[in-house]
Order: sequence, then structure tokens, then C-alpha cells
Amino acid sequence: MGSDIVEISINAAKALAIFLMMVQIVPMLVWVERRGSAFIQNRFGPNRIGPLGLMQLIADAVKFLFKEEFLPDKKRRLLFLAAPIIALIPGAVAFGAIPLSVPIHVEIFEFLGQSWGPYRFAFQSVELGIGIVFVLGISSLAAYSILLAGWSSSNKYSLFGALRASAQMISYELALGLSLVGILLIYNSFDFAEIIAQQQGSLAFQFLGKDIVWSFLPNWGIFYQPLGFVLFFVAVFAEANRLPFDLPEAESELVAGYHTEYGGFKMNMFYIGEYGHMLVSSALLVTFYFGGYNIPFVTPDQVLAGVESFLGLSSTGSSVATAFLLHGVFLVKVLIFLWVFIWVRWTLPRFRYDQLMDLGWKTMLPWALANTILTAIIVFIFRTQWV
Amino acid sequence: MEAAIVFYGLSFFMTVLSLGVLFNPNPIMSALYLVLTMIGVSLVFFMLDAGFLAGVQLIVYAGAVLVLFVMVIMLFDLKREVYTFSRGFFTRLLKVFTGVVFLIILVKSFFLVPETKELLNSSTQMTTKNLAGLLFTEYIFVFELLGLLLLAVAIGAVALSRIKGGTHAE
Amino acid sequence: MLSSELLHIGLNHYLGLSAVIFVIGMLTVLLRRNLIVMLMGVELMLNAVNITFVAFSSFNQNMNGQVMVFFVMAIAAAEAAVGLALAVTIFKHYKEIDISAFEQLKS
Amino acid sequence: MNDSFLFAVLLLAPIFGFLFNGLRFKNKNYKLAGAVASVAIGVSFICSVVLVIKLVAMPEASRAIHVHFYNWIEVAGFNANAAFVVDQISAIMILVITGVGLLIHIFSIGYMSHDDRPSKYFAYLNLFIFNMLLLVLGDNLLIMFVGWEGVGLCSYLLIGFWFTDQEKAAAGMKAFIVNRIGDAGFLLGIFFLYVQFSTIEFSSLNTLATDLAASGPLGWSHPLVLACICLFVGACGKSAQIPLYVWLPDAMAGPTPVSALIHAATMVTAGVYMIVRLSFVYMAAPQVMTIIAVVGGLTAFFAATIGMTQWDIKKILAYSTVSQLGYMFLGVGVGAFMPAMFHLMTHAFFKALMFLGSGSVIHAMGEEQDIRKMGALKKAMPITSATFTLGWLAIIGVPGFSGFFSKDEILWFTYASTQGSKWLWVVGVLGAGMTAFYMTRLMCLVFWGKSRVPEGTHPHESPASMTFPLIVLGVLSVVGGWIGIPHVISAILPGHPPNILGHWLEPALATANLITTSAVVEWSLMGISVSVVAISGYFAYTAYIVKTDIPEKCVKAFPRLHGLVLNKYLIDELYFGRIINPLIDISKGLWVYVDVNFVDKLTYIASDFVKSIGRLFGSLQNGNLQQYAMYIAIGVVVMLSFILMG
Amino acid sequence: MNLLSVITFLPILFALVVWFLPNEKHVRPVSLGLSIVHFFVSIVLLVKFDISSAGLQFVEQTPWVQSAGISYFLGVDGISIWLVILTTFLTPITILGGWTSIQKKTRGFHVSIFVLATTMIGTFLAMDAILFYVFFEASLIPMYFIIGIWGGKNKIYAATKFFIYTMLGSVFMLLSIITLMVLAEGQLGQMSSSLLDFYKLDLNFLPGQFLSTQTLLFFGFALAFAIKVPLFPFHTWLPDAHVQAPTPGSVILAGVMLKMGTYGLLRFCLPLFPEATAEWGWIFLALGVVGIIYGALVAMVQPDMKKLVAYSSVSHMGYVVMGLFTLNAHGLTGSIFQMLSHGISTGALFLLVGMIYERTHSREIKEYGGLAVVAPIFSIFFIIVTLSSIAVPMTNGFVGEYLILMGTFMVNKAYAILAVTGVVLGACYMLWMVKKVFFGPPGKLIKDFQGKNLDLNKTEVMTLLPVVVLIFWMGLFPGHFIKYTKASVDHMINAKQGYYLKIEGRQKKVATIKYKSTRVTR
Repeated sequence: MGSDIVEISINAAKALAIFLMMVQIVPMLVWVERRGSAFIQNRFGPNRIGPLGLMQLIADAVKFLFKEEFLPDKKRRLLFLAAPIIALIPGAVAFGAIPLSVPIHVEIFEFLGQSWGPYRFAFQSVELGIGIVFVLGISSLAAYSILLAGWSSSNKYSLFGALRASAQMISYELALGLSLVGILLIYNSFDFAEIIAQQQGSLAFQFLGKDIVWSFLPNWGIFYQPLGFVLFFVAVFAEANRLPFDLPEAESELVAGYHTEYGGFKMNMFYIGEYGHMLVSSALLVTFYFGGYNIPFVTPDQVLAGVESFLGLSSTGSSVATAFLLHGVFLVKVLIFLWVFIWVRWTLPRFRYDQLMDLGWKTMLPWALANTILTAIIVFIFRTQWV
Repeated sequence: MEAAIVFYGLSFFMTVLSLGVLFNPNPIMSALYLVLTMIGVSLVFFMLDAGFLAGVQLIVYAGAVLVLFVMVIMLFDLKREVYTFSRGFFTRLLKVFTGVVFLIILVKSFFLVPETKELLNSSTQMTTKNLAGLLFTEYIFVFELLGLLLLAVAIGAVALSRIKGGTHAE
Repeated sequence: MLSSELLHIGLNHYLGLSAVIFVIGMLTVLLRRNLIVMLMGVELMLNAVNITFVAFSSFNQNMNGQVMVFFVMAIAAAEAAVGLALAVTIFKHYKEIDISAFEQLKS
Repeated sequence: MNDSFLFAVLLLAPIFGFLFNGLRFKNKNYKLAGAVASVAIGVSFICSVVLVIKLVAMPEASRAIHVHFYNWIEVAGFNANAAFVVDQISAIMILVITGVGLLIHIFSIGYMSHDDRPSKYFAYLNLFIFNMLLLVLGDNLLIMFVGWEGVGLCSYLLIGFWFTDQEKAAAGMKAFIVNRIGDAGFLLGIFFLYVQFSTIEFSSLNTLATDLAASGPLGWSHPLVLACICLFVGACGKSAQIPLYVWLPDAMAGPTPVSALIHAATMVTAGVYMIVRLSFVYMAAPQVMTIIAVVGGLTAFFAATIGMTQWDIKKILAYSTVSQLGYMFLGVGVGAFMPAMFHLMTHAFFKALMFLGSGSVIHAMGEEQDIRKMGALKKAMPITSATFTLGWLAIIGVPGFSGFFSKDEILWFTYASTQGSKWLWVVGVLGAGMTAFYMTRLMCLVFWGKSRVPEGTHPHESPASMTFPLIVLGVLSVVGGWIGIPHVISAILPGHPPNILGHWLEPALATANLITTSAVVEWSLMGISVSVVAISGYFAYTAYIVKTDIPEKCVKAFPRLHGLVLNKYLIDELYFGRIINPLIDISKGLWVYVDVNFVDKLTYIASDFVKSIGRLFGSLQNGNLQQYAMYIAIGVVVMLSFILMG
Repeated sequence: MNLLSVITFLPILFALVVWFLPNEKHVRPVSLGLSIVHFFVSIVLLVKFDISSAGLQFVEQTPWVQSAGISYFLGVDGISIWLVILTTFLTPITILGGWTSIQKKTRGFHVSIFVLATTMIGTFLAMDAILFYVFFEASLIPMYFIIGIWGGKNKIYAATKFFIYTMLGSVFMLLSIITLMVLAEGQLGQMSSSLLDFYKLDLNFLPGQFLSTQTLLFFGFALAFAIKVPLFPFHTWLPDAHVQAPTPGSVILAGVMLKMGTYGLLRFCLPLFPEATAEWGWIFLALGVVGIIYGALVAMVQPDMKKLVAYSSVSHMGYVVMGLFTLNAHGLTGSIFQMLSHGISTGALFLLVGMIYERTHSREIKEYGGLAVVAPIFSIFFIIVTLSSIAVPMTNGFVGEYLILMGTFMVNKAYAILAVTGVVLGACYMLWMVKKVFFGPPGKLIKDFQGKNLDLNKTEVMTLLPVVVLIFWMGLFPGHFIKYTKASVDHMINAKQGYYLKIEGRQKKVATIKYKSTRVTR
């Protein structure tokens, strides 16, 4: 967390900010979802409260607060309450590990009569060398919230819903993990920052000893791993229980799946968890396949230089400015994918459970394996120096 | 200095959790305590600079194995147990006594080994790359074998669980 | 009063921790009547062993320890799977998972 | 004809008779069977006569014909070979055996005329003769023992001849077992002698014994003394002396000629013959001699008392035999070997006569043996009663008859010999008196007196084949006495007939040294005994002929004594009560408690112990998984602690 | 050519022949013929046997288990010659005995008889301790089957008891053999289990001390043989085994198997451990005497004929053991002779009891009575055999017992006197039985058989004739039999220290064992 008080406080503030950012996105997404779905279904959506229905968010929040609390009997109450919290935690922790922008470098400056040394603040709440593995690990914990919710609400349907959901999550986690292996092979590192660093500039790769540069394409992961991207994209949907895969809490059959018994704020927490997970997924998508916070064809250093020359700020100021600029770029990419999530939800019909499982085990998994092997072969052929 | 605090905190935390696993009459709760202990273990790995292992631990243990446990417990809908411990006061006493004696022996035996040198943090060799290197060169045979084992277990588990009969009391 | 030796975390501390966890795991196996909790006890013991492996590998700068952890994990997963499958079959037959239920299995 | 051929014929003729009759035992033709048997014995009688003639021809000193067929048992130094000898003693014996045997065979042809198994009977009889010859001719103790047991066996077979009757079979068994007890003693005697002299030939035994005796008196624990005692026990068993006489009265269950042959003439005298044969050995153990004398005297007196009260004719004769044998042992006991042999011979004649006589009486009376239902048979059976009276005169010792000479000689030796004693002489004389009493009682009740024969039976004289042997025996019992007239009597008789028998036996026997007394003392003693005999004879005559109420008065006078004596001093009951029944109880106890409960239970205990151990370990495997886990844990802990400790 | 192996393993060949006979009806006559052939083969052995030499004859020695020095070592000498002949003589009689009594599974029965014959002959001929042990144990199996399958009511109990009893004893023997083999390795440089090497061993002996090696080994062997004999405390298996065994089973069990015990004592205990025998021999003398009297007394009150005869054989075997431990020529010759004569007379007794059981199906003595009237020939044979068994002179029983008693007398007068009472008691119980069964008025059973002829048929008379002939032959001419054992017995008596059997006749070259320590003559 850093050596002195300044660093610690800024890091803490940074972590809190990122957590709040994730939490705040959820109501916005809800709004976007309702408006989007309405737009897709050619209807207006919430537009009564406040301009374009923006105030609807506040209304929903208030509604959730004042809803009546249903609690099971004493024996299962603890788990009943724990479930929504657990749903929240993985999303938040995973999001914290994803680098939202270029790290900020602060030179030595004088403040309150003490010279504070040069700082380097990573634009993420916790900087881990093993980014991917950590995120995967944390996301796998999500299953517990669903299980506990389903079980502690002690009715058959929610139990079944929970079992189905966790089974689905576990099986797609497999596909998720495997599809990432391609990325690892290409970028040779677990660290997000490094992966993003390798996606700067335009597409350049070696092919049979010669370096080929296609300047018309940005050096993004998607071009290296098109199949990997598709698999990851679908797996992420499953992980987040988003529509094509939201069978567990599908209203028509299992009423509301595992959170039938939940109302009020606890339900809200589940939403936060769900959308949080969506946010993390799209952030991962962006990081791995769309160059993260890189502006296409432009490396962050060029951006830094540009800002310094254009705004004429001091080095810390300019690094802060570039960081926030690139963060904006990153957010735009993430929002695009969030829209895609919502867009998909309201267009594709729901899978049947066996189709779901078949897709997961019989198509996704083999393709993922194929992709991994293919990538491994190509990497091997290209990387080794044929003397 | 703070490493010590973290370590002692973590180990205390983990001990309490494992005791929870042992003493909690409700299997679901003991399963959850176990999940937390696993997370504790992954933290320990993390403290010992085995980052990749910490992640794998989370994915494998916390993510999959224990989910299996929880699912099975739920499947059986096990309530709070009336008799949590085995019959026979003296055998229980004997078991606990054996456990304690075993602990004492272990701890005594640790001090027989001369103190190893300082923990070198993030030295060059300890990267996941070397781990993978070793795994796929020296231990390749065992690795393949494990693959086979897991295949066999998968088939076995499926075969076993297909046996007719309901899971809930008719 | 905190003696320096206690503060400075050495290999023995980790071994101590793993020993404690191992014994608790063992006691779970020995004491609990519920088969699944026994399996959890086994998991605990395996994890304690993992801690020792990792501790030795990191203190001795030797990657073999970590490789072993890998294998232990694989085997633990396999063991849990089979154990639970068995538990399922037993539960189906005896309608209870208490270990005394299938004492009749003796010859 | 050389000796071995003679011996072979002598011995094998009876065997041939036995085999011939034995194989045709179902055949009812008693004439053929009887003839063959008698011829066989006749042949052996002729052989023995020839042998005796050859013996007489031999010089005085070494009068013995040895024959050795093959060595029977020959193990490391001990060799009992099938060798036979005829010397002065055995000459008399074979003559008596074959002679009297022949007469009895002839008699029993008639007797066995209406029996359903005559050939079996004659086969046994021949076998008996063969065994008796073995006993007598045996050169060593072992061959004698073979004959000894063989004779016992034949008496068992013959006593139990009519085995369908339970008592007869029991009597046979009893006889054999009592004999067997005697034989056990005989065996021990042989061992003692072999251990002492490492040889069992009579000749060598006698010579070695005399040398030993020369070297001074022998203590009680000396093997020779013990041997003599054991041999005497054997003799008692065979010759029915005090402790082991119980089988003889019961032996009367057999056919009467059998009793005549076995229980009068031959078998019972075997004991006396054995002691006479080993006279020098016995002389070397004077203390044993005195025991023999005492036992002999007691038996004589004691059997005579029982004889007086018996009502069965054969029982009376049986007890008289026991008492006469008592006399013989008395004689041998005091060292009167020659008179004992002489009495043995004369007794054989008149006792066989009397038994055959009683046989023909019983035959005539239709198997009736109770003298109370007889009387005045003199008229009905003249020859039998005539010969019987000759026998009677001989047995009570009327001077001139054979009994007198032999019994008197014994009494004289009892008195005169250093071994004997006055008291024994008194017992002897009293015995003689009682003999006179019960024999005259017999004569009165059977032959003279009033006839008490029940209507159904009308006695008639037996056919010639039965009366001829009676007549011959009658003559013999008279003439028999004359060949051994004692020296003192012959002195006063015209022509001083020499004591032929005495001279004949003298070289082969040891003789007791008599105290020097004048002839007057001898004469007076003889006078006393004759007078005692006369008085008791007259008294019996009056009691049973003249005034027949005397016996009842006597009985009323001493009712308890009479009761006691009537049922034979309860000796049999004593034996059963004290020896046989406790023995059976002990063995039952042994079988039930020791065998079944004790030893078997030990095996059960062992097997139960093993089973319980099995169960103990079994309990470890009770299916409780956790317990198995605990054992593993304990095991690990223990091992580790050892490693740490060690 | 190797005669002994032929004699030993011929019955196995016969067993095979009988097993594969097509027609069940032929099994009995064929096996009878074969056993008679076997008897004549053994007569050849008797004829070619050299009486004068005390050493081993017809020796066959080929290494069997090289490493442990165990060799297939067969040899016959004065001690064992007669027992082999007895076995071959009794086998046809056993088969004849089983002519009518064995109805079911006759094929199996005859096979087990032949196998039993092999094992018994093997035991008598084996001169190698392990080979001896193998045969000694193997003989239990067929006997177990014979009692177990064809036996009486609780045959299983009797068979198992018999088996386990003997097995328990022979375990100690095996222990002793092994110790001897190890000692042989120590002293002779190379492990070997042949008896001749054992004789060379020098076993240390502490007088009066029970725990010295020689005494322990002695008792190891002696216990196994005492159970087999059976000696007094270990005899409880015999009556059960006999009562439950079928007639032929009893004949062969009493006839030969009991002799294996006494033969063992003679072959192993006496020569191998001379000092121990001298020191502890008195125990066996005492047990022998006790056995005699105890056997006789208990026999007296037995209600069952077969049990009575069983106890009588306990008493007779008591004589044999007593004779063995007198350690003088008379005793030993007497006991060998008694072994032979007891085999014949008790075998015949069991046959006779079996025959009458065949007809009246009852062995209770009190149910009988007056049999002689109904079955004269049977009673004649019975009485002859009874005479032989109560040792009346001129029969075989007398010679044996006389010599034993004399031998015992020389050693210890008290025992002799007690043993002589055994002679009397013997007469008591046998004649008591004869009286009860044969004489007296017709008993319950006989009344039922009024009509039928109870007497013996042709085959039964043929079975008994050779026995009666042998009884009188042995009684009248014992010399013919004793002369065979004379040399061996003398050798055993005077060569007590340093007892060794030299091997007679043409001797195949066998790896001679280097002879390190000469035996210390004491």
C-alpha cells in the first residue's frame, strides 16, 4: 500500500473511488438497460422522472430501501443475509485488479514543509503480478453466492435454480480459463499492464522471419486471437448469467430463480453483483482483445508527449492528465461492450438448460482447446529463430 | 514487521476457521469455513511468493472442489447434526490425545532441522515460468498420469452417481 | 517482550501453521461422524501439506515443491470427486450420511 | 525207537485227538469221538510206560532222558528252548496223567452219551492232557509255564462247557482269572530266578540253589526267597490253596469226569509238582518252606470244616480235594517231598475214583447232585458203591489202604522234620479226623441209610464203560499205597517190602533232615491218628445212620457257627465285596472322571482359549471407519515417537 | 533295482488303477488282488533281507531339497522290516474287512486305503527326518477321510479330534527336527536332515536339567510319538476314533498307525538322545505302566465292544512303550515283537467286532449273550484272538509280553510287578466280555435273529484264517521273527554311545558330508 502517509492515503482513496465507480455504474446500467430495451422494443422506457428518466435510478434505489424484509427462520438467516454480500465481493475485488489506465508518476514535491519523494500510483486499486489468475480465482467464488442464496431461501425452486446456476458457472469457467490461455501464449505474461503495453501501435508480427506491419489495423489482441475472443465473449456472458444464459433466474420457469425470496436492498445487492460482474467482464474483454486503455495506433508515451506539448503542464500534471485521458478511452470501450451486453439480452432468446450445457461442454470447450493448441503451434513456429 | 502481523493474523484466522470446520455441527457452515480456510491458504501461498499457486488454489479448491462439497451438502439437505462426534467418550479422548501428541511431535521435529536461511522475496527463480518449465520437462510423465487419473475419476464419479434411488427420504 | 526470533517469520512458523492445520484436519476426520465433513478434514490435511511444500520450496529456492503442490491439488480434487460420488451412493441407500450407517459393510 | 520220536508221539497224540475232534465239533457221534480221544491218550500212555521202562533201565545216578526240539525264545542270553525231560519225578506224573486220563476218557464216553457236543468235549479233554504233559515234561520253567497256562485255559473251557448256563460260564471265567493271578505270581518267580541265576532250566537251577544255600542262610529280600514266594503264589493259584482256592468249588459246574481229571488228579497237583521239581531251590529258602507248611495245614483244616456242612456231593469232594492238597503242601512245606509226591499219586487214584463214582451216581440219578435226595444206593448200584467204599477207606486213611501210608508219612514228617512243628501235626491230625467224618457222612447219606430218592428217579447201575474204570481205580487206590510203604511199617511187615517209590524218587529230590526219634514215637503218633480217624468215622456213622437227629441238634447247638461254615465262611462274598466291586467302581470312576472329564476337558479348554483370542481380535474389525483411522493415527504417532526417542 | 521305492509307491499306482476302473463292482476284487500282490512284493524284501547285518539295507538316497540338505533317503533295517510286512499283510485284510461294511463310495475308500498304505510304509522306511515327517503327517489325511466319511454317528468330531491331536504333537517334532538340522549345519558344516548325520551330532546334555538341548529335543520327539502311541495322558482320541471309524479303518488304525508312534520312539528318541533317554526314560516307563493298568481298568467298564478293544490297545501299547524304555535287549526285542503281534491280534479283534456289528448293528455288550450257540465258528475265532490278546502262552501275545516284562523286571522290579497285574486285568476284561457276549442265555439281539444264520460266511473265514495261523506261528516259533530284529537290537543296545548305521549293499555314490567333529565318546 506504499511507504508513507501520502502514498497510503492516495492509494486508499483510489481503491474507494474505483469501488464506488463500480457501484455507481450499476444504477446507470440499469437505466441504460431499461432505456435500451425499450429502444430495441420500440417503446419509450422510463422517462417520467427527471430528464430521460434519469431520476428513475434514485427512485429505484429508494424503492429497494423501503421494501419489506423477508427473513427465513433463525437457522438459515445468517446464510440468507450473507449471500447478497458474497455476490458483491468478487465483482468489486476483481474490478480492482484491472488497470484502468496508465500509472501516474508524481515527482518530488514540497508540501507542509516536507519533501515527499517521487510516487508512482497504479491506476488500479491493487497491483498484482498475476492479474489473470487472480481475477479468474475471484470470479470463481461467485458461484457461492448463488448456491447460498438458493439454499438458504429453503424452497425447492430456488434450490434448483441455484444448483443450475452454479453448475453453469463452473462449466463455463472452464471455457473462460482456456480461452485466456491463447492470450497468455501470445503476450507471455499474466500482468494486465504488460498485456495492454503489448497492444500499442499498429498490428505488427513476424511471419516466417520477416516482420510484417499492417498499419491500417491497431495492434489489438482480437486480431491475434479472433477465435479466442469469440469464446471469451460467450463464456463471459455465461459467467455473468446474462440473458442467453440467464436460465437460473428465468422468470417464466423458476419464478426468479435463486433470488425469489430476496426483496429490498438485498435484491439490489444482487443487481450490483450482477452488473458488477458484467462490468468486470467487459473490462477484461477490452483489456485482452481491444488494447485496454490504448488509443488505437497511438502509444501512451506519444499521448503523454502530446499532452505535455499541448497543455504545457508539469510532468505530474501531464501524467495525471494522460492517465485520465486514457482512462476515458478505456471507459468508452467498456461502455460499448456494456451496451453490447444489454443489446444481446434483449435480442437473443433463452437457451434451454441442456442446450446450455451442450454448448458449454461440447462446443465451447473443444473449440477453446483447439484454439489453445493452434495458438501454441503458431507461437512455437514463429517465435523460434529458424536458423 | 508488518509481515509478522499479517502472518500471525492470518494463521490465527485460519486456525479458528479450521476449528470451525471441526466443531460446527452444521455441515454447510463447516463447508463455508473450509472455503474461507482455502482462501487463507491461498493468501499464505501469496505471502510465500507463489502467486500463480495462490490463484490456482483459489480456482481449484475454493472455486471447484468446495463448490462440489456445498452442492452435495445442499443436495442432501443436511440439517444441523444431532450427533456431531463419534461414539464412545474414551475413544474420542484417545483420538484427541493422539492428535495433540502428533502435533507436539511435529513441532518438536521442526526444531531438529537447522534453521534455513532468510526468505528471499521474488528472487529470479521463483517465477511461474520456471514452474511451468519444470512441470513440462521433468515431471511430464506424472502430469500426463494426472490427466489420466482425473479422466478416470470423472468417469467413476459419473458412474457412481447414476445409481438409482432418490436423494431425499421418500 | 516480542523476542526477535518470534517476529522474524522463518520456515518453522509456516511448518507450525501447517502442522496445526493438519492436526485439525486429522481430528475432523477422526471425530466427525458426517462423511462429507470427514472429506473436508482430508482436504484440510492436504492443504496443510501444500503449505509445507510451498514453504520449503520458497525457503529453499527450489521449484519442485510448487510442482508437488500442483499434483497434490489434482489428486485432492480427484479424491474429493470420488469421495462425494461415494457419499451420494451411500446416501441414496442409507438415507443418512452418518458414518455409523454403513458399519454393516464389515465382513 | 529213539527218545525224540517217543516224546513227539507222547505229546502229539493228544494234539491229534484234539484236532480230529475239534474240527468235527458239531458231530454228535460220541462213540467215535470218545474212541479216538481214548486211543490218543492210550498211545501216549504206552509211550510214557516205554519211557519209564527205559528210565528204569538207566543207571541210578543219571536217570533222565533229555530231548531238545528247537529253541523257542532265544534273546540275548535268555533262551527258553522247547526241550523236554523225563526223570524220576516226571515219570510218576506222566504215568498218573496218562493212566488216570485214559480211565477218565473211557468213563466219559458213557457219561457224555446224551450230550449234544461230545466231540467238542473230547477235543478239550485231549488238549488238557497235552498241556498237562507239557507242564510236567517241560525242561525249563517257561515250558512249564506254557503248560501251566494251557491247563488253566482248558479248565476254563471245560468248566464252562455248558456255557448256555450263566453260572457255569461265570465259574469258568472265575477259574481262569484266579489261575491267572497265580500265573502272574509264577511269572514274577521266573523273573526273580532268571535275574538271580540267569537260567531257567530245572537241573541247573537246583544245582545253583544248593551251592547258594551252602553259602549260608538267605535274608528275606534275597531274590531266591522272593522267587520261592512268588512261585508258591502261582502254586496256590493252580492248586487252590487258601487265598486262591475259591475257584475250585465253583469248578464243579463242569462235567464230572472233568472234575475228576482236572480237579482231582492232574491240574490241581501241578502246584505240588512244581515245588517238588524245585525242591532244592525251596530247601535253600527254609522260611518259605514254613509258610508253605502253615498255608497247607490251614487249608487242610479249613477246607475240611467246610466239607462237613456241604450237601452237594461234588462240593464235598471238591473241598476234600482242597484239604488233601493242603496236606500235600503241608508235606512239601516241612520238606517231605517224597511223601508229598506219594500222597499226590495215591490221592489221584482214590479222588478220581470217588469223582467218577459220584459221576456215575449223578448220571444214574438223572443229574441230581443233592445227597439229601439220595440214600441206600448200595443195592441199586453195587459196583459203584463197592468201588466208592474202597475209595472211602483209602481217603480216611484206614491202615492198609493207599491213603493211610501217604497221609501218615506226611504227618510223621510234619512231626519229625526240623521244618515242621508239633502244632502243625495236631492240625493235620484234626484235619484227618474231619476228613473221616465228612467222608463217612457222605457214604452214609449216599450209599447206606434209608433211601430218600424221589419217586421220579430210579437209580440203575452205569454201563460197563463207566464201571470198568471205577474198578481199575478201586484196585489202584488199594494197591497204590503199597509201593511206598514207609520204612517203620515195612519193618514189622513180613518180607519187609521196600519203599519202591522212596528209592525211585530219592536221587531227584531233596529231603528234609528228620530229628532222630525212636520207632516207638512213630508208632504212637500213627496210633493216635488212626484212633482219631476211627472215632470220628464212628461218630459220623451213628449220626447219620443210627440216630439221624444228631446233626439237627448240633446245628441248633451252634447255629451261627454252622451258618457261617455252611456258606463257606462268606469268602466269596468277601472277595466280591472287598476286591472285585471296588475295582469296578474305581475303573468306572477312572473312565468317567479321568478320561472323559479331566483329559478331554483339557483339550476343550485349549480350544476354547484359542476361540476367545480369535473373538478378541475380531472385535477390532467392527466396520467403524473412524476406528480404523484412529489405529492408523496411533500407529504413526507411536512410530514417530520411537524414531524421535531412538 | 530300488526295491524300497517300489514297495512304498506301488500302492499309489494301485490307487490310480482303482480310481480309473470303469466298473464300480470291480473295485473291491481288484484292489484285494493288488494288495495281495503288494504283500508278496514285500515278502521279496523279507527274503532278500540280510539278517546278520545291523546296518541299513536296500538304501536309496537321492538329494531332494539341495539347499537344506534334505534327501529322499529310504532304508530298512531290523527295526522297520517287520512293520513294513505288517502293513502289507494288514492291507488285504482291511480290504476284506470292508467287503460288506463299506457300501457307499467304495472307490474312494480303496484309494484312501492304498494312499494310507504308502504313507505308512514310507514312515517306516524313511531315514531322512523331513521325509519321515512328511509321511508321518501324510498318513493322517487318508485316515481322516476314512473316519470322516465312512465313520459312525459323530464321525466328524472324532476325525477332527484325531487329526488335530496328532498334528499338535508333530508340530513339536518338526521343531526338534529343524533344530537338529541347524545343529547339523553348525557341527557338520552343511545343513542336512538325514538321520545318519543326526547320529553324528554331539548334543550337549546337562544331567537333571530339563532345559538342556538334548532333553528338550528328546521331549519334542517323544511328545509327538507319545500322542501317536497313544501313551496315557494323550490317549483320549483313540477310543473316539475307533468307535466312530468303520471296521477296516479301525483295523488299519490299530494295526499299524499306533506302531508309527512306537517305531518313532525306537528310531528317533532312543538312538539320537541316549543320555536323555537314560535320564528321563523312567517317565515313559511309568507312563507305560500307568497306561497298562489304566487302559485295562477303564476297558473293564466299557459298555461298547469297540471302545473296550480300543482301551485294550492303549494297555497293550503301554507294554510296548515300557519295553522300549527298558533299554535292554529283552525289552526292545519284546516291544518290537509285541508291536507286530498287537497289530495282528487287535486288528483281528476289530475285524471280528466289525463282523458281528455287520449283522446285529449294535456294539452294546449287554444286548448280546449266547452268541456261541448261534454262531459257533465266529465264537471260536473270537476266543482264539482273545487268547492271543490276553497273552496266553503259545499265542503271539505271550512271547512279546513275556520279554517286555522280563526286560522291565531287570530294570525296575516295582514297575514289573505292576505291569504283571496288567496281564491279570487283561484276562479279566476280555473274558468278562467273552462271557457277556458269547456265553449265557441268548440275549435280546440274538433272540431277534433266531432264524437267520449269524455265522461267518466264506470271505470272513478266509480273512481270519491267515491271522489265526500267524497267531500260532508267532506263538510257537517266535524265533523266525526275532532273528530278523536281533542284529539291529543288539547294535542299538551295545552301541548306545556313538550309535551309527552303516549302509549295506552296493551304495550309489552320494555326496559324503565332510565329517568335522568326531563324536565325543562319553
